[in-house]
Amino acid sequence: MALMNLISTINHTLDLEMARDSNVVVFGEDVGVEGGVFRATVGLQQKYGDKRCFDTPLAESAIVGAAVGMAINGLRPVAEIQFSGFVYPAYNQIISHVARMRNRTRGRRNLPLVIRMPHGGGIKALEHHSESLDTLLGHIPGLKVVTPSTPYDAKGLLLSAIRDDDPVIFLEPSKIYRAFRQEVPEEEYTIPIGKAKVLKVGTDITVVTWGAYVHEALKADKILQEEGINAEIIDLRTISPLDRDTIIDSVQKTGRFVVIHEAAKSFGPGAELMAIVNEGAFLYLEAPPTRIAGFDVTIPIPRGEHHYFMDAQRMAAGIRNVVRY
Amino acid sequence: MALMNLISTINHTLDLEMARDSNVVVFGEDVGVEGGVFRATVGLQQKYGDKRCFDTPLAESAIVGAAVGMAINGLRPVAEIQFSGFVYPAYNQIISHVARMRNRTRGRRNLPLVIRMPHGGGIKALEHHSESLDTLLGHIPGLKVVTPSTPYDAKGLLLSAIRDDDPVIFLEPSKIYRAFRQEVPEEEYTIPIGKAKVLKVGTDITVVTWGAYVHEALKADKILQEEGINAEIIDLRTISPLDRDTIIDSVQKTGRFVVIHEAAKSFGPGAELMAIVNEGAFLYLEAPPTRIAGFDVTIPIPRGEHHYFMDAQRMAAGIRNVVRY
Amino acid sequence: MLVEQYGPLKDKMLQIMDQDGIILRPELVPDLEDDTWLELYKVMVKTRCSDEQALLLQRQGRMLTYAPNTGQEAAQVGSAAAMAKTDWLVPAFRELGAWLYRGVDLEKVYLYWYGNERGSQFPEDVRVLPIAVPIASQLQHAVGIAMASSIKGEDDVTVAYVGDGGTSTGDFNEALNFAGVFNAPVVFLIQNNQYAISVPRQRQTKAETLVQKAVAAGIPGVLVDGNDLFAMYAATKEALNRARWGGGPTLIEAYTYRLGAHTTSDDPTKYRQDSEVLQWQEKDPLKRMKAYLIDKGLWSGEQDDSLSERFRQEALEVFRRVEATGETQLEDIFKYHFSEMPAHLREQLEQYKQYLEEVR
Amino acid sequence: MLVEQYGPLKDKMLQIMDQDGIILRPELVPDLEDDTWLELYKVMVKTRCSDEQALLLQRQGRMLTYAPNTGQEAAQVGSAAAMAKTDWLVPAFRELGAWLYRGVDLEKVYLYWYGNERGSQFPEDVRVLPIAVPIASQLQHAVGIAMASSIKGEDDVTVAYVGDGGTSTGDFNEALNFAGVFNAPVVFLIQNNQYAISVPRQRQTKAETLVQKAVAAGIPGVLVDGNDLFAMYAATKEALNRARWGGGPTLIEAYTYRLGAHTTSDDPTKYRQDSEVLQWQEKDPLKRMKAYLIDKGLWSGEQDDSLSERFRQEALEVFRRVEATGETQLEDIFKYHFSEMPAHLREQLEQYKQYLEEVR
Ligand SMILES: Cc1ncc(C[n+]2csc(CCOP(=O)(O)OP(=O)(O)O)c2C)c(N)n1
Ligand SMILES: Cc1ncc(C[n+]2csc(CCOP(=O)(O)OP(=O)(O)O)c2C)c(N)n1
Ligand SMILES: [Mg+2]
Ligand SMILES: [Mg+2]
Repeated sequence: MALMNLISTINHTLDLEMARDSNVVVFGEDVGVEGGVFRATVGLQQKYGDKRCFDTPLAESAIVGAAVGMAINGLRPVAEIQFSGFVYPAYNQIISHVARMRNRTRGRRNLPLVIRMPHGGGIKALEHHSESLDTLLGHIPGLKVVTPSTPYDAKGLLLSAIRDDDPVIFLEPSKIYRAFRQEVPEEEYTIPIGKAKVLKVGTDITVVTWGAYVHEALKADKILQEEGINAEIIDLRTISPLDRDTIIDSVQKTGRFVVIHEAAKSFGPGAELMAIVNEGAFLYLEAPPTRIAGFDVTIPIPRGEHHYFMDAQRMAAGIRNVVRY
Repeated sequence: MALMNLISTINHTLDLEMARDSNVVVFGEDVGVEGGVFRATVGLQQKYGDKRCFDTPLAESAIVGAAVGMAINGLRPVAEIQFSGFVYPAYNQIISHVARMRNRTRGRRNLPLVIRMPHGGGIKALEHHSESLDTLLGHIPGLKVVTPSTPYDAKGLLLSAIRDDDPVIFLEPSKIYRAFRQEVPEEEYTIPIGKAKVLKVGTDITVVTWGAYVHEALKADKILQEEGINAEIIDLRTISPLDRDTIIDSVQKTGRFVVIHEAAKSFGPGAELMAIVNEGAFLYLEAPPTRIAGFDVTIPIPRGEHHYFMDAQRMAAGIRNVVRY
Repeated sequence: MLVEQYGPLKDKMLQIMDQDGIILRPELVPDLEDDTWLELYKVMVKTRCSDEQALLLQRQGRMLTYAPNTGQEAAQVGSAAAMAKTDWLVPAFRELGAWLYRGVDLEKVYLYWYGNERGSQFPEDVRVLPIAVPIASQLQHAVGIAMASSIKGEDDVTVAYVGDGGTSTGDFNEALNFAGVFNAPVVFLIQNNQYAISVPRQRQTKAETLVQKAVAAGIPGVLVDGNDLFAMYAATKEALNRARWGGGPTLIEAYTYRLGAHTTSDDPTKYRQDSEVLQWQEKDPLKRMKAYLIDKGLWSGEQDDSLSERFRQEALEVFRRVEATGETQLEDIFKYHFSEMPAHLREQLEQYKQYLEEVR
Repeated sequence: MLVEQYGPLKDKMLQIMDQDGIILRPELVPDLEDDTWLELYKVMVKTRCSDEQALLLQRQGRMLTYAPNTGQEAAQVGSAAAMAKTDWLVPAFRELGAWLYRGVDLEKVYLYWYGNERGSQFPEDVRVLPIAVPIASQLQHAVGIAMASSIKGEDDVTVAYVGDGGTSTGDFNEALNFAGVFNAPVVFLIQNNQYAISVPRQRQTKAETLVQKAVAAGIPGVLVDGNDLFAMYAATKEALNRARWGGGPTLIEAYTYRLGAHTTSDDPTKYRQDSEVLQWQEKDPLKRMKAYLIDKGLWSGEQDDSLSERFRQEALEVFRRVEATGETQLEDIFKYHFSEMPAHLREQLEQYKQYLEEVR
């Protein structure tokens, strides 16, 4: 066990898996010599050589497209996109090929690849550095989309992602890269993709969130507990495929549902979760399923971002409204 | 008045507006000499010259990005993407610039541009020729996304789109390009963007759909009427911004809601509409809001597409289930 | 070396055999057995016949859309024939000749154009990727496959095809540049058939040649008469050898012509002159190779006719089998997205089956 | 013409003044008044001082991230100064000198890096676009602006900037190729500062120069000492003239160096040697221009010191004003998405305001 933050856990996990499986290769912009702008890949080039950990030219479509080719030819590429807001040039590769190669070839060509990227906002960054792609990736049939909220989960989920025979998009909440440390076992373990986690059992309302917002939601829960509201808090962990059972079981128990997310509201991930609740727990609902979501605006650059990103108080107010409905 | 199908109406409308406003320019792959692979731009190059209607190299990012530049420099570009499935290389331009330039410059740079594209499936086409991008475009703050279901609407909406000072994505249901003709007035008229249309007033259930599915839904309605079910049928017309009032008013009246769409179910446009219904008409609901949606699969190529796309019978069955809930 | 004489800026095109089948540069004729050339020619004929049959079937309403290869057989077969068995072939979508040579069954190809994904499921040991519809996107895969070969220390080379239209895309630049930086063992082969649907090569780029685009990536290139089987073989072989021996990527421009329509949905009379087509018919790659073989006494007009007849018959039989496959199975559209079908897909499939039961 | 001597494949770099400020090619010195050169130099000094001030403020925790321009002032000011008043300037994100010359207030620039979108709202008559963060995506806009000028029959030219890293993107190829096809009046200016964050130019492409990428699009190009104000002015002027007179696009590679970090979040010691930086400090564009002006008797060391002092003071004052603006107004993040605010945005804004009222 060692105390690690999220980013050092990612680094440790990549190291572990590169040592175990010589087919794992890691690359992207500034990933090699520099070790990544967030230092996710620090030391890997020194340890595994520049054939297995390397810098690429500035070309996201090529990064993802080359990963497709490498996966076809027997490797397990782990590509880094420097920020989720720079994945759009690779969107054609992701949607037209990453998500489809297996289906197109009727199972002949598996694509065991991982695309990692810092995700979400709240780090006072420039434009395009705070994007939430839950819907834009989650809506694509053929992808798995995962996002951890703790170092412990990051390790287990990333190992699952790299070992998965299908492509996995791995969204890393950059806001909490260095926000806190946690005991992370040195040895390997996996956490299943497609399973949400009940962080706190509760009776009054089901609150679903993921990524950096998990921690604000837990704070909101503290506020609400003092008021006598006992929420069940669920960390989604996997955006796609969604763990409907865990959510529906919870809502059938609590009768109330709130989803909280960073992404813009309209056509956002919250809508899907509300739909699932409608489909699986309608008759149990004592209040309308509700989303506490980002505004339908471009995420503001730093001096305006506090208007956009939510704190525990704002989450608590939203949850309270549904409980008092 | 003239009897016109959808594609010839598009052509007629572009002609009308190019004649009226010399700042309107029309371009894209095969748009000039050939007049478009669907013939949407036939005759325009002859009539207005190759400065105002022209072929481009095969480069979608440049097509959309150049439209951004043209709009900044005083033109009203109308760009064609040959099929919606080929817009992904331009996705970065759309999401990072088309949708954001105005906000980024705090109103200094308007982008009066239109991006037209054949949309949706059911035409027995190759892979990537049947895509539904409602969510992938609708979720982007700063875009307007419009889709007509008739020649009459196409004219009014396209004129609105070209004259709009903001960017509009114009999705043309390719399945009905030549499916039927309709009387279309010769003179100009506009139809407001952002307004849904109640096609048939009903009492038992609200059915929302758009594009080519509108016509199947109307057939489904016929089937249901014979069974004594009186549905209210709404053509959404604009994907974004959504006309919540029309939908909510209807559901408050009928107490039941179904959305029908081609796009994949998960994180699809139906989820957003269900969310809106939850938010605006929860207490009126007598059955769970329901989506009749595409499967979460890559849209099959021709020999499998009948499994994916819905006919009136399947829609009717889905609607019936909700009415009988 | 050919790249030195016919490189990006030499303004010279490699031609070994002229349009009448006369060998102009005997010293450059690749060193293969006569029989082998005859075999390659036969694949070209098979390609042509399969094309013609597909067009016929399409006109009868039995085949769906089809993208013909007529005129481009030498570019395809010549390049594919230069490859080693374990090399990788990454097509655009108009490479029937290359596919057939490399062991993709015509049945698969017809099945694809007939509208069934099973047409893209090749046998395990056939190192050929399926058609990539989004133009030029496949080039990135080729680079990745090639990088993987070199990372694994294997000496397989990847050959990737793209059209003249495809050279205008962003992916084209990214792929060539990436390959250059990583010295990837990959050969990029532009089939410059002079048109991207209706857009002629001259309106696709201001560059005088397409091969000069190699300069941007700092990689070698060579301009080749794409209708000359010998030249195509020779140029590809040299590029493959260079790549295999660690010399990195090469760009080849095969200067050829699409004698037919873009696809069966296209009417080329809208955008090009018959006279131009006639000129190019004179340069037909089959015609000249046939003349060469007959001249060498390796082949005869009668043999040619009966071979064509046989291929046409075979193609028809193949298509009949394809036609008999009927519609895609419902399960097929669900089953292959993930190694294991997730719950929501299982449920969607079950519910739909239930619905089908009910309406039956 | 310079493009003929210093074109993509000439392996020669245009230099008019050497690194000590000695004029090597008097015949090529652009024909401007001494005073004008002094003015340009002053903008370079202002750029440098504003940079230094920004870095200082950032270290004090008052400025947010900042991307320094030190070392690239001649490339920026020299090119911008060659433009006509109504020409369009399309930046990447590291073009402070060009902006200042073209009439963008330092206050706007600081406001941007301070984290407020109002920093991208320039006056109506300033034909400069805001920073484009997604690398190279701005090149497409430049092409569109230029195409619009020519469609409208106006003779404005557009100058677009991109970094060495940006030349590896898909957008770079598409933009150059598009511009070539449409003969768009646009000048593409690569600021080759040798690094894309940590990735050195040599690992960005196998091409020996970046200017040779012009060959792919069939357009002219010229390689210029980017630290030489005279050369930058001359090369840009020639390209602008060509474009204005219907000669189409040009690619310029300004060979320069980023003396500072990529941004204030970056630590360049991780990936480059001090010795390299020292070498380039010798080539500092300000140093040599100052030597030239002093040598000509147009300037003095004392004047220089006091000018720098003044600019640093002014920059500090500007920043104080920026700092006083505080946080972005809530309304601002909603108001500018559409010409008219749609209902759902109005509602979201109202609901949030209500919430704020309640918690207050
Ligand atoms: C990204 C993308 N844009 C548009 C299309 C539509 N399209 C299909 S083929 C084609 C022309 C391709 O021309 P070229 O690359 O020369 O290949 P050829 O058809 O001549 O073999 C176009 C525009 C596409 N498939 N992909
Ligand atoms: C599409 C995209 N990918 C990645 C980034 C992150 N990024 C910001 S600057 C930069 C390097 C740019 O290098 P260069 O083009 O040489 O410009 P310079 O910073 O040297 O001025 C990178 C990779 C980005 N902004 N956009
Ligand atoms: Mg072509
Ligand atoms: Mg740089």
